[in-house]
Amino acid sequence: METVKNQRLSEQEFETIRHEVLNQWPTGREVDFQEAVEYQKSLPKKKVFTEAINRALQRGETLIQPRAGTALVEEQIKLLKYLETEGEADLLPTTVDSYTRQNRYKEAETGIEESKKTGRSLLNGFPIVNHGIKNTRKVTEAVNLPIQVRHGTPDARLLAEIALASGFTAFEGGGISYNIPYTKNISLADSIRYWQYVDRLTGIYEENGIAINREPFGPLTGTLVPPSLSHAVAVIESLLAAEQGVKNISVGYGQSGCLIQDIAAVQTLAQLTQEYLTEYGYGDVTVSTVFHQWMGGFPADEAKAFAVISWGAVAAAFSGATKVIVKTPHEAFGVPTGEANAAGLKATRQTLNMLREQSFPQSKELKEEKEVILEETKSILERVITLGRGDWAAGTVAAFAAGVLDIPFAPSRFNRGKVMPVRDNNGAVRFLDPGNLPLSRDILDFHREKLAARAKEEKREVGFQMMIDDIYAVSKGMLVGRPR
Amino acid sequence: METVKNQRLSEQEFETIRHEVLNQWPTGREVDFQEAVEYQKSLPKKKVFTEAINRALQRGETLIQPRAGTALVEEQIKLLKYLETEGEADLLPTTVDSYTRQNRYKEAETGIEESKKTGRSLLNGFPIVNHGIKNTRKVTEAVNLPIQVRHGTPDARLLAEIALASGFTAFEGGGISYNIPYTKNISLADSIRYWQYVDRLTGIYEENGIAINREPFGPLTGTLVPPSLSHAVAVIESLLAAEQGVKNISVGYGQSGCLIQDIAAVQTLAQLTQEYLTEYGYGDVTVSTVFHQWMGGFPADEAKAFAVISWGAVAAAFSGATKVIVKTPHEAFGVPTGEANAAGLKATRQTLNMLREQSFPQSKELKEEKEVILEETKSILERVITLGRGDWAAGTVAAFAAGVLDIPFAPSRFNRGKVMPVRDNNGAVRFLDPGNLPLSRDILDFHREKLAARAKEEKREVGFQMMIDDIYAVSKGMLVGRPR
Amino acid sequence: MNPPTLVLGVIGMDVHAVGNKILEYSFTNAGFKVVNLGVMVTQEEFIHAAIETNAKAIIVSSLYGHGELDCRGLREKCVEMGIGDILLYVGGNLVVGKTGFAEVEKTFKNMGFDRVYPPGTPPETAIDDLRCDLGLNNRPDKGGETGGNCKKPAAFGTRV
Amino acid sequence: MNPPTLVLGVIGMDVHAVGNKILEYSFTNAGFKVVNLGVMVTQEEFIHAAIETNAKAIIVSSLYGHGELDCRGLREKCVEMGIGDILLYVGGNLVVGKTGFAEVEKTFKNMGFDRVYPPGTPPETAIDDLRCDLGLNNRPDKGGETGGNCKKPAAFGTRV
Ligand code: B12
Ligand code: B12
Repeated sequence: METVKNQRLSEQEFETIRHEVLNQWPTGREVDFQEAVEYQKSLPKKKVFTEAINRALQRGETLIQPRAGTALVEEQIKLLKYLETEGEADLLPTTVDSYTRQNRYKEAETGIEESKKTGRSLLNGFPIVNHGIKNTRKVTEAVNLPIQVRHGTPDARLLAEIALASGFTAFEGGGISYNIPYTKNISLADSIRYWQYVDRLTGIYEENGIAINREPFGPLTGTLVPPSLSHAVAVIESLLAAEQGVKNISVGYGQSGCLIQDIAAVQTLAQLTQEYLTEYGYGDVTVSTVFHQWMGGFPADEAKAFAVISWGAVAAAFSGATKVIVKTPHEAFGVPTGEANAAGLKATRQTLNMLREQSFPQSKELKEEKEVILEETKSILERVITLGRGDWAAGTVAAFAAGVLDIPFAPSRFNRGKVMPVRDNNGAVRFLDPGNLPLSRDILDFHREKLAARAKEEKREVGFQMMIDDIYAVSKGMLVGRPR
Repeated sequence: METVKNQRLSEQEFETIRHEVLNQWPTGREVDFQEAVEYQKSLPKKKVFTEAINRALQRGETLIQPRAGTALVEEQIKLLKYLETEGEADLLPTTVDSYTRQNRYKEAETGIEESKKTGRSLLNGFPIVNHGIKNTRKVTEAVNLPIQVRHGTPDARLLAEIALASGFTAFEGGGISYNIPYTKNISLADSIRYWQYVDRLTGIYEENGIAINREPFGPLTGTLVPPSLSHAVAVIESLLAAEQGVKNISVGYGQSGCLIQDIAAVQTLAQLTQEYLTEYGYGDVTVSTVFHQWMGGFPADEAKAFAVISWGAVAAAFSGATKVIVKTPHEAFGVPTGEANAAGLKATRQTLNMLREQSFPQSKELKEEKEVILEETKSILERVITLGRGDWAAGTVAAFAAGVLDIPFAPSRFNRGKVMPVRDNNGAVRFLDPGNLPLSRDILDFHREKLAARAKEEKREVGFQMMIDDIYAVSKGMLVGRPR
Repeated sequence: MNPPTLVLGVIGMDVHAVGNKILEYSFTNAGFKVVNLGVMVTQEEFIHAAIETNAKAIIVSSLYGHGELDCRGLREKCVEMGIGDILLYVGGNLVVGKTGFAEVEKTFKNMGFDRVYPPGTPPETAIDDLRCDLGLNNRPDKGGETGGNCKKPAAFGTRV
Repeated sequence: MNPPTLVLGVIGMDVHAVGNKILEYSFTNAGFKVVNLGVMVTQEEFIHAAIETNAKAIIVSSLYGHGELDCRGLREKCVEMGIGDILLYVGGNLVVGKTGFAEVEKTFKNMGFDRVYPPGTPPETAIDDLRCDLGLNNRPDKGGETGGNCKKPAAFGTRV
């Protein structure tokens, strides 16, 4: 098996790769690191992502952030400005198109041309690499809020170089979370290496006095991912990032829709990440949390979509996440218009504000749910580090190969795809098939009992059909996919 | 002081009044009670309100119901059918216009004419009395769901006669709840008498084998009404109704927006009503609950309105109300279009469905909130029955005169208007000024402490400005009206 | 100079009392003398109160949607009763339904209202306009130099 | 008669895998032989698989919005490769944004697709259409009398 070590890239290693990376596309040559550091230093505080996150952490507030990306510079500026003013966003994004995500800059170029020709965006995001630093700075300069790159790029090295030099102060992704759900044929060892580069780049910025927020992509496939699985990935990516010198990490989680499970998940996520970072010697990293409103299939009806969005905002508020990534009423159809995007933000804002002074009691059920998540995540992580003989990177590669880490519905060849999730009778996501996950017998019994209760209620076997019903459920107006 | 007794109307009394009532407007002469009973008997079960309510009670489900009324018969039919199909409503309404509510049938006639002329509704509801039985039956016959009259009429005697004969199987209102918030100069003794007639009419239907659902209007002025006040009114109106032979009562409550207070309110409302009915010899009455989504000023922005609606649906679900009355994204502007109305329903449905298998823990805070509501309501009710020397009707008249019952912001001359509400630091509605409410010292201390905590947080005095800020708060995107 | 008097009320069969209480509070705080007739006020009651108190303006609220029917003829009756040039302001949710405000404004201006406000207009807007229309400085109760620029009524949907 | 073979996949750089897994399951359950190429499938891969397995139809999914760019020329390549008359179906979230479906359908029909489906179309719709277009009875794997009426593709926004 191909392998990779969790070890900080040396300056020489980094520079060798950098040379290659900056030559992958002409705009790479625009990168002048010293100039970029000066540029970043010149940014006002209000545009620095970590400043906003740290303030929210201090005040116990939840910030709101949309996704948004369109093919052309002027359109992207218009869109972001609209989300800033009308949408009342706290944090801005630039979502990158899917060609760039697969390093297909030529196709992205075609997309830009065609978009110019037809007057509508043919790309599902903003192709940062193709636009290059000069043009992308026009975007970051046009707004008054911190702005992050959101994408899904297994090899985001060139993207990161250009984005950070363009004034983005936060960068999403990680070697696992931007591989397993986002591509088919790239090996984990490779994507982890690519992301070690991105993290090292971030580390170098940090060492030059520039704080950059890094965010592993929590929801993974967005579809019934049991919290312990995404937590395990988040913790590992945090450890890998910290090793390269990253200092500001936001770990994420995608809403399950079961409120107790969601609160438990966010609260344990922060706790686990902090614990492992400290244990492994990265205690100086600042950890915050990201809650993603429902990431699975949405209802087509916009009023129903608003209900899903608002319910996500409720869970974000009660869980105390540092920020929430907001969906839109257009979700089931396509990339939203600015208006639809702002509408999602406003519904979220209203909900968060109304819940600001309210809290969810630390009940028995909530405590139990937390314990389950903690125990599962720790079991998995323990096996990962064992498989890696003390190395998180090697352990991750081995763990995915062995199905010790296994993400439901992931397209990657490097994911075993044996684990199947399903909801229990209260809507919490459980394991229908735990595959090779290293879970204790107690935990497995717990899942089995929970599912047995549902089977009894529905008078049918626990099985594949139940999972399919659950996949469709929210889009059809329910949480649990009951038989018709 | 004018007075009234809580005593069942004798047949003779009833018939004397009936003669007069049916002559108040020409359509009154269409009423033929025996024919009406036969007509009601011929209705299929699926159109009988109490059937739907009882099924929901049994299954622990929450039903959804819109408000909807427009000037003309054909338009009303179109509207209701749309809410039935596109809106997926469980229960339908017919909201009556404000002229009819004040027995101004001539003005209502003008409204009908003008609406015909201009092609848009100039009335804010459907004028049942003017349309008469023949035309109104066209409406009730056009739909496949139980249908209720929703209004706000201090003297609804003629309206009730015509409505029940027209096939409505549920009738909202009561002698207090449709007086105090809904008019200025009609004495409570009068309106209670009017409603004794409506309740007796309902009782006579019941005695003829026709179950009719009666619903005191829970939210009163809809604006920061502390739960114990609306609960006291709901209990009294239930007792008055039961005395006249009413057998099916839905007691209501308007959302405060503070989740714990809302859950506590709905749960204590059912409990209190059942307790008092049983204690006073009406143990055979079926009690269900109604939750009203936020009844105060709405945000103008539709996305924000959706958030308010969805949050109301969350509270309805967690409180276990039997039905929820749904608001719309047009609320801040005007009577909603069918589309906006259906949108409110769909958002509510989606939320209820997603929460169907979830529950809110019976926490310490929830228990405390319930105890406060129970104690306050009981204190008030005890004083009411004392003032009435054992008679709830006389006691009510006396209690309002003495400010023992006192509804914030009510327009009625017969309401003292000394009580002022304000939110505490967690958003729960408390007493800024308890006026003459007979509350124990412990309870008053409790309120004072809660408000002191808010004052401290906001670094300002508890006072009138705080209340004004709270009145505007939800419409400005918050729950608690914090100083700017 | 005495503070100018305003007659305030909610017209017709309308019982929406909350906004009315706040308007009374705001206008009073701004230095006006407010005669608040409360809810369910007839045209006649508005006019009699205005005559009796020598009011400078009648501030009509209509929330419940029947504003169009209720407000017709108010200006004509004012003329009849000899206060034809009194200021008439109207605001609230003037018509049934969510509609474009431009048309609503036109309808009510044609009825003879001087200023017409869309839903959710804050009291401050009307206060500024009153100062302008009455030629007052910022505190009408503190003596009356002319001040302030006259602004056009706020655009539709403006919220605080 | 052997069940007819379908080639299934998600075109371009698209990685949306969930719907693809469900389509495989549904088409298989409906009695077809399914060759599922998964996600990130190129036009060439679709065509080679179809030739190799003698498939009756290619079922293309595109969820991520680049469908328009990714699907151009597929029919032409089929013609070149000698399977010019193979059935081509396409469905998913075909273009960027929420737009009227009529136009989208026209675009893809002009590219040579036989059937074009709006977002959220249930697999059953395509199954019915396949049976019709292939002249099969209800269980293609159980022998093949012609049956069923051919229906037009579902209207925009139809959901299960
Ligand atoms: C889950 C999800 C993801 C997951 C996917 C995980 C995975 N690897 O599978 C993650 C988070 C990784 C993801 C990533 C992205 N996504 Co995505 N995603 C979704 C989401 C929320 C649900 C998709 C889903 O699984 N649905 C459940 C399944 C059962 O339904 P389905 O996919 O629609 O498939 C059914 C039907 O479409 C139909 N069908 C499909 N093909 C065909 C073919 C025929 C012939 C027929 C008849 C029917 C048919 O049958 C299927 C089974 O029922 C949708 C929005 C939605 N639908 O709510 C967006 C959505 C598809 N994603 C979108 C985008 C843009 C992206 C990203 C580019 C990121 C971004 N900019 O935000 C990346 C793309 C990465 C890439 N290279 O492809 C957009 C596409 C926009 C557009 N077309 O305009 C959508 C619509 C969201 C949106 N409104 O912006 N996504
Ligand atoms: C609370 C409320 C009630 C309470 C009122 C209690 C009471 N007695 O006061 C109850 C529940 C009893 C009630 C009853 C009804 N209501 Co109501 N109600 C509301 C609601 C939700 C809030 C009103 C409120 O108090 N807002 C807070 C205060 C501070 O704001 P405000 O009232 O808007 O007043 C401010 C501004 O309008 C402005 N303003 C007012 N007048 C003027 C004048 C000038 C010159 C200026 C500058 C400004 C100005 O300043 C005020 C202070 O800031 C509104 C919808 C909304 N706004 O969200 C509906 C609403 C006003 N009600 C409505 C209706 C139709 C009714 C009913 C007929 C019932 C029904 N069909 O559903 C009955 C009417 C009874 C009657 N005869 O009048 C409609 C009116 C529809 C329309 N115009 O098209 C509304 C808009 C709801 C809707 N969208 O359907 N209601």
